[in-house]
Amino acid sequence: MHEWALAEAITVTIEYEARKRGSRTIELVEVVVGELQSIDREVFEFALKELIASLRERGIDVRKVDIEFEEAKFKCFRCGYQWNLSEVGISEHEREAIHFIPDVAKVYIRCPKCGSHDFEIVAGRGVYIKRLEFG
Amino acid sequence: MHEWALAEAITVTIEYEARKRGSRTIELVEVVVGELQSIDREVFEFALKELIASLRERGIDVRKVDIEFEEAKFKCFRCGYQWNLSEVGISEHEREAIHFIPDVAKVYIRCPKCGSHDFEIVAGRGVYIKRLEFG
Amino acid sequence: MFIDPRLYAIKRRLAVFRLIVPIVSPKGGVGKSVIAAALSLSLALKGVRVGLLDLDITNPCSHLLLGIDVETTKPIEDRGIRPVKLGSTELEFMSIAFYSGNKTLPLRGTDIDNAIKEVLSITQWSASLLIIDTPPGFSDEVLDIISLAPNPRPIIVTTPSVLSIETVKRSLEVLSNEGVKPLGLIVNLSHSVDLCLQISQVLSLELLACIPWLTNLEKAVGKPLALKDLLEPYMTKAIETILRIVER
Amino acid sequence: MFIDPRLYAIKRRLAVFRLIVPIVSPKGGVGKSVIAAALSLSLALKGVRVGLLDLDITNPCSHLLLGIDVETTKPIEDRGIRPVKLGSTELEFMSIAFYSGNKTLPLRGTDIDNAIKEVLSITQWSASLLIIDTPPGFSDEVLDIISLAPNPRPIIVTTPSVLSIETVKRSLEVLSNEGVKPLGLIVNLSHSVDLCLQISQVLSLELLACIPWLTNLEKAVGKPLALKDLLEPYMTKAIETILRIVER
Ligand SMILES: Nc1ncnc2c1ncn2[C@@H]1O[C@H](COP(=O)(O)OP(=O)(O)O)[C@@H](O)[C@H]1O
Ligand SMILES: Nc1ncnc2c1ncn2[C@@H]1O[C@H](COP(=O)(O)OP(=O)(O)O)[C@@H](O)[C@H]1O
Ligand SMILES: [Mg+2]
Ligand SMILES: [Mg+2]
Ligand SMILES: [Mg+2]
Ligand SMILES: [Mg+2]
Ligand code: NI
Ligand code: NI
Ligand SMILES: [Zn+2]
Ligand SMILES: [Zn+2]
Repeated sequence: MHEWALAEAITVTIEYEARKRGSRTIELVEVVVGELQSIDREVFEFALKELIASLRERGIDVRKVDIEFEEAKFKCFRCGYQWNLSEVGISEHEREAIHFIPDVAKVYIRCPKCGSHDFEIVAGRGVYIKRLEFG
Repeated sequence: MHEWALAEAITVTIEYEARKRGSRTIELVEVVVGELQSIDREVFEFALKELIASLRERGIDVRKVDIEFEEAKFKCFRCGYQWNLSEVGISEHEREAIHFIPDVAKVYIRCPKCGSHDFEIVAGRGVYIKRLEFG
Repeated sequence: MFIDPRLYAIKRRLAVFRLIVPIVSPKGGVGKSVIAAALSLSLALKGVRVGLLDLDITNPCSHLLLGIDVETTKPIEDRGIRPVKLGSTELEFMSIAFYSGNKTLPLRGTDIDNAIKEVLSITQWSASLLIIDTPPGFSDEVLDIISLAPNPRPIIVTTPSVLSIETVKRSLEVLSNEGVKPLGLIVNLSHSVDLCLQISQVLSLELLACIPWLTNLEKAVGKPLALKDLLEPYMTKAIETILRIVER
Repeated sequence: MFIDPRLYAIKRRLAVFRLIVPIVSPKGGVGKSVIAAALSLSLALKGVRVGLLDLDITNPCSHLLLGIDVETTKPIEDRGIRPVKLGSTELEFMSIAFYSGNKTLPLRGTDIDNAIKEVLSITQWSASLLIIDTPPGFSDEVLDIISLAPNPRPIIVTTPSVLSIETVKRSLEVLSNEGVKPLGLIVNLSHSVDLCLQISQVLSLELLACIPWLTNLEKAVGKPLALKDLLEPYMTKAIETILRIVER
């Protein structure tokens, strides 16, 4: 259930940026959620909705939230090979560890071609805000 | 005079890539040279010309070389401020050290706004090939 | 546009602390991890609500010193993660080792930076003092903590070896440029208090502890109370200094 | 398109070596730098053309051990840079400290990666053996060297301390996954050869040296010949092993 912590990070950011600009209305927030976070979409959306409601009570109105999911992509620093999560397969226990700190993927995942741990997480790592439109 | 080493890196790269593709003609090479390398343009061009001539003797023909100079730009990780080299000013001795290993700039240069050594070299760091067109 | 919400969350999560003390030194093997663990325990047993965070990301060791089995003990997930409580004490402990299964983490600097930001943004501390074990060198771990923490007050650790003193000296200049004011100095593996005082004068840092070579330390690895008992007698000044700030 | 010409230059520059030996350990303070310096000197004085490269980028120390004043001694610029020759020996030495003016380098991992690639691509070695001093941990420095060097054969260094042995053990798994085959093990700060042998068995590595705590070592810092004389008697196996490969 650390979906709540991730959602909270989003609303803390919105509140901070809104107050900085002296703005009370946010027309649109686009949030990107990486596959490695293995988020329960329903829980995350519920948490975000609740936290945004409490933002409204504090005078900040968020009109629309878009959530985009981003597939994980990896690229090997040693041999250049690119792959995605389905190609390697990880255990439930590994997925659990990675969902807290996506970077520990480098412990459990190795390049399917050369076996190296030394690769780049090209996409699908974390949660970030892609767009923030003030009213 | 480490212009020669930098030029050699370029021609070694061209030769390797040409042989990999089984190509004997390179129509265009676009090289970018960062300001931090404090390159003597004439020496670098001369070295590149000489080394490309010796490439030709080994059967690889480079038709055109474009060299683009890129101004150094810095961005502070701590306060977000952006600046360029002229804004901070470095001694001749510091410029000499930086021209060998641009990353030591972080020892001599500090953010003009907050004083931090923790900044990003956004542009103008090193030498790289921007374009390689085979015939 | 790319806004990193972790940076905003971290600000909020770290605001709960009255004092944040990274244990740092440019050289490895000077005793940072041992001191971080023992000092945290001493303070926790004196009633301070202490958090201990292992930021030696590629080679975390604090759990080995504390005797915590990272395979069987796990932080609880509750609107974030709640650090592990150590035995009967109130010491809160957090380490990436809980998620790497006690393996070496072959991470580049950008991954280290990401891992640190992730840990800091989801960990829900209830402590008022945060002690941070850091790796040697002066890279992402140290740069991150001095830029993310509000007013960090590092304790610098050195041994009496020339190599250690020389490299500490040059690193103090960078810390000062970053606006960081060390809390003081701990000299470890020193047989003489005079020598410790001399070193603290050379470095212009207040001497917070002077710890000799302790024969039984090796046997105390994995036994937190034994570790604390061994080091505590030498750390009264360090403990008092921190208590004064935290209880103010 | 972004092609990094340094990667191609490095391949060519490192191809001159018959053997590349990074001195590694996940823990700091186990003696990597001391061993790298002494071993390089021993081999150089036996007539091997040795290069020593300090890759402890944020906290370089090898020049301090060798007594090289990086302010007054500088590599010569000649179609690249020629490493500094140590006194009367043929030992070639290269360090980022020549360009940082003996300061702490507050570099993030990406900068470390860049600095290493820059150094390797412009340094013109004439040696046939390259010994590399590395920092503790398992980050850009170690990852770069095992991926850029052709068939690197690291010497693993540990002390008899549990923390060191445990963390070496877990790092060997990663090295093996990266296709790296260590040359062997050096146990430092050990009072007993039996203990060294036991540790080498636990780690399944050939024991190349067993070095005791040396009272006079501190006085030998900055005096390369004294340093070499102190360690050499304990390193005959390491020296022979390397000689056999280099002279083959
Ligand atoms: N005062 C001491 N007496 C004896 N051994 C010590 C002492 N301090 C540290 N050690 C030992 O030295 C080694 C390095 O200590 P550690 O805390 O891991 O250093 P660091 O975290 O700075 O790398 C460990 O094996 C530890 O058990
Ligand atoms: N065999 C030894 N006897 C006594 N002191 C030693 C010995 N080996 C290393 N040292 C000391 O231990 C400290 C750490 O050694 P160093 O080579 O810098 O370790 P590392 O490079 O692994 O961090 C230095 O102060 C050094 O002088
Ligand atoms: Mg440590
Ligand atoms: Mg590091
Ligand atoms: Mg070292
Ligand atoms: Mg590092
Ligand atoms: Ni979760
Ligand atoms: Ni030059
Ligand atoms: Zn690969
Ligand atoms: Zn700044």
